[in-house]
Amino acid sequence: MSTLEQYALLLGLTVGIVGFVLSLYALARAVGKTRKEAGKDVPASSGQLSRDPVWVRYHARYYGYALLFLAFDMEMAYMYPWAVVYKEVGLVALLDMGVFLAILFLGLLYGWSQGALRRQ
Amino acid sequence: MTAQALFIGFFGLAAVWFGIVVFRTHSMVRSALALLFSQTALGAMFLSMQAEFLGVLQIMMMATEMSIMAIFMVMFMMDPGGLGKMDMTHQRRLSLGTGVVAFATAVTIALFVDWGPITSSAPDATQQTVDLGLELLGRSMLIFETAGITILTAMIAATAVAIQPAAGGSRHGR
Amino acid sequence: MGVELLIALTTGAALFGIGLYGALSQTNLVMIMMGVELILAGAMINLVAFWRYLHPDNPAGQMFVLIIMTVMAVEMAVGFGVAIARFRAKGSVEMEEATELKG
Amino acid sequence: MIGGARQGAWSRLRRLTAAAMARDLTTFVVPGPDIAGAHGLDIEAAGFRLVASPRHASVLLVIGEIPPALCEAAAVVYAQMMRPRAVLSLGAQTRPPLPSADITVGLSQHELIDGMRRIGAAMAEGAFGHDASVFDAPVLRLRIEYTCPMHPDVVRDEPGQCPKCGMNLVRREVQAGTPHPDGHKDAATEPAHQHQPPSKTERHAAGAYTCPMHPEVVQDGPGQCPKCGMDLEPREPQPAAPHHQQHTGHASAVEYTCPMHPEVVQDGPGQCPKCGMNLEQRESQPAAPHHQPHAGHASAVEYTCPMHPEVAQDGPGQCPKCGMDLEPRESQPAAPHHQQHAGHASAVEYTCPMHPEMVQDGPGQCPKCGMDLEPREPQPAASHHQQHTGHTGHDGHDGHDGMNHGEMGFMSMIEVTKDLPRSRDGLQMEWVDAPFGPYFPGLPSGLVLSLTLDGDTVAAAKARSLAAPTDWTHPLPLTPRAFVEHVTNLNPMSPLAYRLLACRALEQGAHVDVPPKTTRGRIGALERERLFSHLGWLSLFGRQIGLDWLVGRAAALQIDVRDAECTQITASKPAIQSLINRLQSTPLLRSRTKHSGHLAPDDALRGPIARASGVDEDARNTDTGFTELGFVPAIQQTGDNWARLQVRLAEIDRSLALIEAADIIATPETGDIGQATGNGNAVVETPRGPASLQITLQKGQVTEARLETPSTAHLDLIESLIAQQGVGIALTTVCSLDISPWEVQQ
Amino acid sequence: MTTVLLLMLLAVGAYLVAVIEDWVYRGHVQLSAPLIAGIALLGRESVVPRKPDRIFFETGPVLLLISAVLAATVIPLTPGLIVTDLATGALFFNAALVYVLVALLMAGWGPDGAYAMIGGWRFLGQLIAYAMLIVMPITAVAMRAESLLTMQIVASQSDIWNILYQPVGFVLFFVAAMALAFLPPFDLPTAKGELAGGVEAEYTGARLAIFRLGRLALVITLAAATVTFYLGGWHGPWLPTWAWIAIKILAVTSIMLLAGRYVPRIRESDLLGWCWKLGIPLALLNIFLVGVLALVFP
Repeated sequence: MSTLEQYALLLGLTVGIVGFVLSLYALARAVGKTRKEAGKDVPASSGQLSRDPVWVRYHARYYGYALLFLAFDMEMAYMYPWAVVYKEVGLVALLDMGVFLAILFLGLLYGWSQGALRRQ
Repeated sequence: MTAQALFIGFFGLAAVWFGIVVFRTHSMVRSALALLFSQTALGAMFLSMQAEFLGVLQIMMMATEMSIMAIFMVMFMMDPGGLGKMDMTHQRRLSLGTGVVAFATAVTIALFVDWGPITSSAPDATQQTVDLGLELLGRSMLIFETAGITILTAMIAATAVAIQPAAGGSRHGR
Repeated sequence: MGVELLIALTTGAALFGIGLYGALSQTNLVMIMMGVELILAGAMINLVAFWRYLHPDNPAGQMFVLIIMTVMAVEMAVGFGVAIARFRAKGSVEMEEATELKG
Repeated sequence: MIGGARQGAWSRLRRLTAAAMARDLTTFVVPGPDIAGAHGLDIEAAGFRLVASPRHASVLLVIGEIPPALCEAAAVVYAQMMRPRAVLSLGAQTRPPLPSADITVGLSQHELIDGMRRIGAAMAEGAFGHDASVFDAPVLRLRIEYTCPMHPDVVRDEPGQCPKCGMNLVRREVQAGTPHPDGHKDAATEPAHQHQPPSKTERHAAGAYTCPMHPEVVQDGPGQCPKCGMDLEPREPQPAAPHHQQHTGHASAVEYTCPMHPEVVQDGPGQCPKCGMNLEQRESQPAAPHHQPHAGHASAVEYTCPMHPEVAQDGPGQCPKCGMDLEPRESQPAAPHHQQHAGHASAVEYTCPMHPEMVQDGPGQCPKCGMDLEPREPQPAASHHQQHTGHTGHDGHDGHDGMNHGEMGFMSMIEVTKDLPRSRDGLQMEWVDAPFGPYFPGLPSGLVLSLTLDGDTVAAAKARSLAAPTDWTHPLPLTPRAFVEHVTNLNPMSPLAYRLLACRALEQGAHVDVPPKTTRGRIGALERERLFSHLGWLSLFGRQIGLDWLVGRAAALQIDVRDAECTQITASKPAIQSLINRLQSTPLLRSRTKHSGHLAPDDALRGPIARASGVDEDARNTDTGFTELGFVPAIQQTGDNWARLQVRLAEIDRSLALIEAADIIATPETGDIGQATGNGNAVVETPRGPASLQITLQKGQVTEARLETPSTAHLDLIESLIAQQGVGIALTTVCSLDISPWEVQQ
Repeated sequence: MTTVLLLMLLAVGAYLVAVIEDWVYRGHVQLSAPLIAGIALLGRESVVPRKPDRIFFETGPVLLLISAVLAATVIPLTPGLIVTDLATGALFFNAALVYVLVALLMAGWGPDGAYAMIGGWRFLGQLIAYAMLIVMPITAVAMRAESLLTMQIVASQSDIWNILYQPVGFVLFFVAAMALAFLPPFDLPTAKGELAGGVEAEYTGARLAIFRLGRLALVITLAAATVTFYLGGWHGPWLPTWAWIAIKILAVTSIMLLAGRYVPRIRESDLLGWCWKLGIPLALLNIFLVGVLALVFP
């Protein structure tokens, strides 16, 4: 199977799953349709109807981690190709990546020291 | 080969469509996830162009980055749910004009520049990764290390600007 | 033969245009960053297309794309950092209200 | 057919699903699994599958008689269950607003198993039916009302103008407690259910911290003043009355209020903390209405067929003509929003969607951008602004195109966020009100935590009990025997301790002496109840922190010891001790509970909670019956969640030892009081702490009684205890207090 | 053909996961329980909350299922039995599973309910914690195999399994995989005792069935990946290859499901702290150790 055919297969699988889900919904629909009743469609909150919208500015307490993660995550882009040729290149590769990771780790340590790694 | 063009075109359209949705929807989470799916479609385009490593990497990286973008949108936009349907733009005519002109210019260049011989075959996907790895450790080594420095700078800058030092330290970790 | 290249470049141009529109028209720092992301995405698709159809044997083309991805991540990290700092100081990340930045 | 059947005739597919649903009975328990355990019921052993959300349940299991407030909450739960849904009631008939139970059985395990079989059979046979009725209860009804932003006392059923100031009334959704539209009057009679979460400003007004320089800065927790950065100082909390009422007592007759946010009221001029508009001056006593409000329109929402408008009824249902589902509408033909302006039609003006400052009388193009001008009605300066606050829940769906910014021009975010309370990290986010309870899986059933959440952190909390009787003394006077039964039934979580309390109070009042053997039997019973109650708490605690094995194990042991004799308890001793040992060595449990929910030693602490904070206070210390048996209280010093867990585990151990030492368990019974007259005063260390009862006996009748319970004191701790904690740890903390909502005195 | 086979195996696997989950929960095995529960879900109503983000609400469960199934396509079951032997298989596996996050964000934001929304955003924090611990150990695995091809990765473990070659990486990956599948004790987005179901709470009927199916497929996919990356895939003495892989996958699944019963739910701030302050340094150490090992014993 050529690579492009493999991608086409993955795409086909995606479409197939959507089709499967839709047919399952159709089956469930054949059992009957949902009856509209008072209070039924209000999001469940353990015995009280809470109709207030909750889509407001949400305070995520992990933004310190998120900032570091955004930058740190990029390291993966370089590590995968590096890992593949690692044995072939040998010690140089270890040193190269060692320097790279050491640089990144410095950033992590800085963030840690400044309190980015905590619940804000 | 036409199949390839078809796929590139399809995902290109999807990328552009989601790109437009980014600025047309009122819901900020929708906006961020539209950008995510625009980038995912872009990744699928890379795949269609047989740049497998880049495509998969794009699909993976953008999912996390744009999800984080979504949470920052929700934190800092006035009405993240888009319930108020408020307008968040200014100088729209000017911007629209600039955008259209930029698009037209780029397309004109793309159309009228002689790109020279087109190569139809791409290296094997496995080979690409190996080549990229060797490039990384060979000629582009300095670029690679510079990228590391850049990331370090970004981490330090972001932390220094955004994080308030712990007050007293007593609440640390609670 | 070059039709794939053209499609890719057109897509890149379109994303660039949309991104430019967004970056100019949005009033919120985070939304402006989305525009910038789209501009970079447009550049990225162009680079991949050039690599694929002009110099497929040269991995430096892919290296370029990696660097742009890095730039995207870095831009986001710093941008969000600035957004948090501004929000903490001013209670807003609206650029219209960032008058002191404009001088 | 079951009451909550799905509409439709039987088909093969439906038969198949009904058979499956009959064998997969997911159940939601009201008041809760903790009450089920207290009654000795093992629901999962009976074949049900417990679920955390009513959405996933097909059977509503009602255990025993439940108070009216909880009954209404149960109706909400029932409404949120998916059809086909059934009600299985144990021990009592269901009361409205709940529908009548499909199956009613007695309150015991074998009756529960029998009920499970019968409800399964009913589900298989009656999951679908032709005339499935719509469930509707007053508590579920949604009412649209219109209120004046300036004058909150002006409430109308239809859009219109405020009779006082002429502003457009603003649409809002309220829960209709009764079919009648004047729900704001009912609010006084049914406070628990008419309760609307206080608006944000009101909440700030009720807050406890304020800036010494800027008295208008008020928030619930400590922090810095957003204006000057000074540390906020605590102040006396004020009742969360609407702001304008609070200020009527002020000396100055003039106050300043936001035209858009009437709840924003302050003494001096300034900007609205919500929208940043300049506050407007007004007299603090609202001027009398200029003319009478429209009062004649009674019915709030009626249901009508989309195809046959002549069909109208009060509740949802189907159209008798075509069978379509009826849709709600306001009973007055919905006046279009603009109708109020019919009187001055010429006043329509045209404006550019992009450049709101371009306004002219007739249609045309915008001189700036060339777009077609759009018609709009000239409105008071502020009203366009309203759309921007849509996310606070008032409108935003009212059909404005979202582009006219009115005179505000650009909507300033600085102004919006300026006076919002700041979190610890200095970011001003919006707060959300989320109710946790009364049927929350990780909390004692009947307890309602109204959390104001800043992200997933608790910014402010309010705790109240829906299970507590408003006046438990109302059946008085009672005969001693009846009084003992009445007190026993007060708290299903620890009936025997209450029984003992009543007996002791009576005996003291009548000066009856108790033989030593009875005392020992009572000690055995009390300690068995402590064991039983702590095991039940462990089960709840396990449910809260997601420790699955503990949930089932502790519940099973709890049922084992419930009515056990001494020998049986001795038999289950190894199992209980191995549970304790296993819990002590559970990985991560210590780090999860240590250093959170810290309580300093304080007079407000009672029972195990006080002892976890190092207070050596136990009613058993002074009880000779206990000291003779060698009782020593269990004390921990740190006062955090871990210490409370440790104290309870140690108490389980001690209770086992005490029961062995007493070697007899006897249910407390009151002796013959005769025609005694006097005052009795008794204290019993219940599993949750010392409860005291004072009674007055008049000729052998109990005429007055006063009860003090530990949970009443502990309920008030919650608010400050969980502020600024994450939701998860806040709930763990509340759970660790082991409050029994049933014994809370209101 | 292999696709159909894999889908069938995935379905069977998901079913077995459901049976195991039921066994862990109830204490006795009942083979028909998941089937009955599934049919029962189809028979129940499925409601859409009022004023939701309808697109997100509907997409969430489907995307969860899609990402789990696509991730499974790069897992080799026996020599030659793999759906798409992508050149970047190990990376693609990551890429597909990141969309679990997107699915949960959508499912959390969609219904406009407080419990669901908190659950969704919590999972983003969870991803920030576990994501590096998924990718970094896989990098170390790829170093040994000199390839991102999953087939090669299995082949590289023919003499000694990665669980012995890089035990630190295995532990990190296993824990991170449990966090990815939001299994207890990492069930922060769907916590029963904290959010009354959280993200899952608003889904009912057929939509809930899809959500749960996606979750089951995710668990079996992650178990299969653990086997592929660390437990030598189909390698093993005496038994045929298919038997080995089946045994290993079921064993890993059982451990994953059982572990959560005996550990309390982890707090999000603890999870983030441990993963970043302990996990990432350990993952880097693991890479370094593998690097040295690879140079010393080529």
